[in-house]
Amino acid sequence: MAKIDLNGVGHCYSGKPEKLEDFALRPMNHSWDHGRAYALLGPSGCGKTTLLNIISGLIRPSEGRVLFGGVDVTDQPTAKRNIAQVFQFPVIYKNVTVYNNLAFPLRCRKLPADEIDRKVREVARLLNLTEQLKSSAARLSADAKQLISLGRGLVRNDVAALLLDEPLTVIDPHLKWLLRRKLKEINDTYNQTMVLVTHDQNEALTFAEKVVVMQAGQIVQVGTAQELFENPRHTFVGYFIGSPAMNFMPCRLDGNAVKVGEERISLPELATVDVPPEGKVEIGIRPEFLKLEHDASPDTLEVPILNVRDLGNFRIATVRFAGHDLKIKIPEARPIPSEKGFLRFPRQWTKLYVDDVLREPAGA
Amino acid sequence: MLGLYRFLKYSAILLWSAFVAGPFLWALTTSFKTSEGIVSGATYIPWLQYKPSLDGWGVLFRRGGQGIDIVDPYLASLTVTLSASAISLVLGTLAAYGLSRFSYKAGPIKNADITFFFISQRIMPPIVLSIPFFLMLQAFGLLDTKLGLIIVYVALLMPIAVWVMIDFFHNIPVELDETAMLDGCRPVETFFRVILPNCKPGLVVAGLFCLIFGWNDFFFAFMLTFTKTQLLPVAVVALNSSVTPWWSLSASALVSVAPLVILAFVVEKYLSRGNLAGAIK
Amino acid sequence: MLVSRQKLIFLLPGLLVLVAIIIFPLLFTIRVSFSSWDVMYPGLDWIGGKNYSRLFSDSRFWESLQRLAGIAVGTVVIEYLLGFGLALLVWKEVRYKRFFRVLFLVPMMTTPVIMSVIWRTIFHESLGPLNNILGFLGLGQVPWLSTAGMAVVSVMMVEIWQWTPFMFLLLLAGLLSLPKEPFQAAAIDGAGPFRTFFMVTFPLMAPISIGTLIIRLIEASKIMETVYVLTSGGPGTATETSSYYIYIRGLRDFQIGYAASLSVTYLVLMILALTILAKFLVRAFISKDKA
Amino acid sequence: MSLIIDNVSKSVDGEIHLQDIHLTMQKGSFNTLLGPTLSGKTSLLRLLAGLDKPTSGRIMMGGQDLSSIPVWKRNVSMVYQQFINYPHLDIYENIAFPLRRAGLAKAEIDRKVRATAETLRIDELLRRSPGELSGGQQQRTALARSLVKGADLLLLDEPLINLDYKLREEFHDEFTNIFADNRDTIIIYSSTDPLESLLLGGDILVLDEGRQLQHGPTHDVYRNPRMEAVARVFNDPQMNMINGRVENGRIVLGQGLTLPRSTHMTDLREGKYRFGLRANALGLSRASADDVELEARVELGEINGSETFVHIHHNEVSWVVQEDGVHTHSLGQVIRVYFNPEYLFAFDEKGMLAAAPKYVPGSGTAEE
Repeated sequence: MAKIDLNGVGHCYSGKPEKLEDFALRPMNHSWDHGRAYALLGPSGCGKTTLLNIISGLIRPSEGRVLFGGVDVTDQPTAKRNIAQVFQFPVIYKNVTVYNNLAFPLRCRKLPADEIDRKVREVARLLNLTEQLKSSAARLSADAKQLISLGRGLVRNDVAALLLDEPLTVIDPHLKWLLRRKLKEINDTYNQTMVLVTHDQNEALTFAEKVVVMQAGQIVQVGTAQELFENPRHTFVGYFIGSPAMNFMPCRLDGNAVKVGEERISLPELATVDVPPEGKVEIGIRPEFLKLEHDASPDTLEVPILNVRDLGNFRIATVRFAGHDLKIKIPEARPIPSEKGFLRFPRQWTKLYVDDVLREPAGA
Repeated sequence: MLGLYRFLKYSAILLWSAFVAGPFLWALTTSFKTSEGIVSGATYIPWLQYKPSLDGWGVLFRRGGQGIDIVDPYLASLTVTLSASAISLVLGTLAAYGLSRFSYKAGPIKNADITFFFISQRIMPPIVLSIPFFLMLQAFGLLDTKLGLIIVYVALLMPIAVWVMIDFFHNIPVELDETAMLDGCRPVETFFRVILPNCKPGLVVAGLFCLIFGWNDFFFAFMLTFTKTQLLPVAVVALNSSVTPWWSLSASALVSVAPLVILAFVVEKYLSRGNLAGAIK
Repeated sequence: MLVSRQKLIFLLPGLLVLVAIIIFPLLFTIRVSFSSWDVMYPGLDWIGGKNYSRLFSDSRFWESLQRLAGIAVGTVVIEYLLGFGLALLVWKEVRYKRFFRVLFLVPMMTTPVIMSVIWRTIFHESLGPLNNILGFLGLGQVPWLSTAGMAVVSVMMVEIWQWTPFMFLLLLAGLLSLPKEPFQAAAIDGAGPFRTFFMVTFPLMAPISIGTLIIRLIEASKIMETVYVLTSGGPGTATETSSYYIYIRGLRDFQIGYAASLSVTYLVLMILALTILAKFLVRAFISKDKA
Repeated sequence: MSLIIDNVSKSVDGEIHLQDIHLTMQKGSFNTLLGPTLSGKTSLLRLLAGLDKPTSGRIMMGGQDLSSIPVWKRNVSMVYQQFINYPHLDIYENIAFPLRRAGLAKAEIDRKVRATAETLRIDELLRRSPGELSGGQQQRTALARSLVKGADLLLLDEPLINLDYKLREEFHDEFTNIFADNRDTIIIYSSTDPLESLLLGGDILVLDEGRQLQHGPTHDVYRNPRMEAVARVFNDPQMNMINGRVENGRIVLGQGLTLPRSTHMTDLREGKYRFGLRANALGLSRASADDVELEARVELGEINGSETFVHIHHNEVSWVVQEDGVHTHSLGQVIRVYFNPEYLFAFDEKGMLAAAPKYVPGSGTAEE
């Protein structure tokens, strides 16, 4: 029952980092609050597995300390850390029953038989496994096996965090949402810290209260699904979350406007942001928020429409603006102008990034 | 606790290493002895316990008289083992590929039965086949010839090649073959242009097993050859029953087993990987 | 289908060669077993089942079978335990791991008869190193090859030296192919080394264990070369295995017809026994799966 | 040259994989095979490639029965779900492989390999071996190899299913360019993803359990699913289906949600129907005065790309609501959802379409 703190934790597989790029995981501070559901999201090679292994103790970080409830566990092996983990492929003890699978961690801890029995039955009820308690674990379907792996973490009282490493990879697509729901329900009931590690955006956003987005060995943003979508603090988040990805264009600030190529977008507030002379400056806006109007008005810019893709539920129009292709997402019901339209950048949804990091105007 | 565990672990490893290496070390030291080092009981350390001599090694390459000619059997063994292994590997690999990729049917007999037929040959005790082999080779005038032995060894080794290679082919996705055919290769071209170049690890393991069982066979060589052709194991065992001194016996034994032992160290990386695991399941 | 002609190119050469080399001799052996072919009257006459009724009362044959069963099962079980133990030892991080892995394989690379020649000198009661070392340790002298009991032990020891590496090789390959996660899960669940072995390692290795045991049982049921060199079946008939007995009858006494009937009987019994053993092993290793 | 699939069936060991597939595809067409897993998509592609034989029926190409032509003599390419490349050859040789088999001149091969590699943006990787590449790059290589030889028939069996979705997006954006030159080719692309088929456009064949459900221009089939099964397969999230009836000139949904009959339903006879409603026709705010309001409990808010699929429970029936943008909903929360009866589909008791909402093709421009 504990908060997990990473103090200056970083890892370099070769042992001797000379520059920041040598780190598989760059030194960082991060806390995992007790009882919350987190997702650790990023593409393969972003360092999320390294971070997970550092928490579970399979890797000793080359820098920094790991604290569980204030106690330094950096040098403790996995078995001593009181974590539970569900792996990508279901792990069960295949020659014993479901009951004995669930009882196993408690037997290892030498709990009295009646208490084991009580806990096993309680968890089995929660996971809808009561009927199968007496059957051999090896014969169950992949999703039931995955529930057993989860159950072995839930029976224990001493678990500081439940780590889920891409646990739905082998689950049938149509069963996935049931399991996602189960995971959320468990998090509600058990008030246990859960960390889901995944490369799947939908998985992470659906499951977690807080999503930790990683890229190239760094945490680039921590936030709720809605925050990540509506206010990406890093261009990578804008690209990685949402489909299609956020539109980005290099730009300059010029008076009270943002200048892309020769086009001026009037955004007085954004134009007040302090920009270092060497910095890479971009504006970004999501296809959902960019507006394509039929008629000109003072704050619109005329653009040619390159193509429109009808995706049933919605359409994606591609327009050309100052030499860049921008995507605009338009609901099924709303009509689209033909050939040319007028682009509007709503202030609230237009973001400014300097060296990939979001910069907000002072008053915001 | 951890220290004790490590101590026990390394002790066990060293103990077994001693058991494994013991006979070789004994043979090695014995090969440098003369009767002086033997008749008064076991001795181990040259110079200290006995005066080393190269007599044991010298006679190996001397013909007639005191000499034990080991060169001819050596060459004969090499010829027979390499030929039989090569033929088995070629025929076995082809058959294994066919069985892993196509379905064959002859009446009630299907792929699984044919595969079983190939592999089950290992069950056959040599003695059961020895009499008809003897008569058969005699009928064809192949008794006491290398060719006769090669034919017999092919029957012995092909099942091994089929066993190792079938599993190897099962681990190559069929889609690779299909892609080659879609790209314009006939099945035979597919095999030679696409599959074979990707088979090296399997071929090394299968080849090594063929060499082991071929080089080390004694019984058939013993039954089916007499004077004209003599393979190494027969030659060495013949020394055993005669009055050959221990030192030349040891030297000839070491020379005989050396090639495969060296080979094992050369192809080490192919052996200890998980290559074989699938074959046994 | 059009592939049909092409696909035969792969299978037929090997299959035909094997059928030619194996099937005809086998059928011939069966035919000979119904003849009285011997050194005096070589030829294929027909004497019906006489050879078979004779072997029924041939107690030396049945004893050799029993002995073979004992030696084969005994050595294979010991080889399995040792092989598994050794594989476990060098599976994880060990210094000079690669060297030890090959060293442990070396005996199977060597020619059994040739190494038996060396072993004979090792077992030598007065001049060999084994008794010398035992004497040095104060354990007294052992009549290795001259008493019935110890001769069997000697044969088994040489077999174990020779073939434990084969077990080791296959079991190590098996261990190396196992996924990591079950072991991590067991560590997280708090299992110690013994629990981990019995709940994770052993069950995961069950299919591989069965495979290696069967392969080795097949090979061990043919034991004869070691016997030939080490003891020649002696003292008396103490180490005479079935193969060796058939060898004596057929190729030393030249009772070809009778030896053929012994061969056929031996082969049939062996296949039966191995089939039953295989079934038994499958049940012994994965019975709980089906519970 | 057209491809005619003439009453083709395929069964393996008594199990039916395909039943009576009957259709024609024209040269230069782009076709999608849409169906859930095990619906027979791969079986059909394998028959067309010549890798398997149909149990009955014929496959004709340019008037010629293909059954007597072995795979290696057909001019067919196939891209698999798995990334299949020749591991012992580098990327250049992988792409050149079919051309070398066809005996093209060296210079010609070089020109084609480089041009195709450039289209697929792997021209920098030509000397690498497939094992060194990422999954996306490996699949690009496989695509390049299948495109380079200018096959009559290009088959793609869920080629992006093993890539993660950002990579899929990348490919989707490039497909127009990659398949630009298909005048002489019939392309068949199998997919489980309705969105992907809509994006690819062209014609579609909807398969389910080995049966051909509907064949036609992709967007037509989407707007007018011939039967309930098509609507089920061709919507993600699945179309909400509610039992109901037309009674006394009104529509009754489920346990007694009564609605006026909207214009496209006026011809419906009284009786039992299954009513379908796309998830995007449901909203969390009132969009028009005609909207019907439901009170429901949230089962799960599932986020998919830039949308939120809200699974809700109303009166013993589960519905899915598609909400634009990413939003958080807590389990068990009670919300109000709205829909306009204009968007209801109706299917009769045999599962055939009885009425579809009128589709006013936005004032949108045509495809591309």
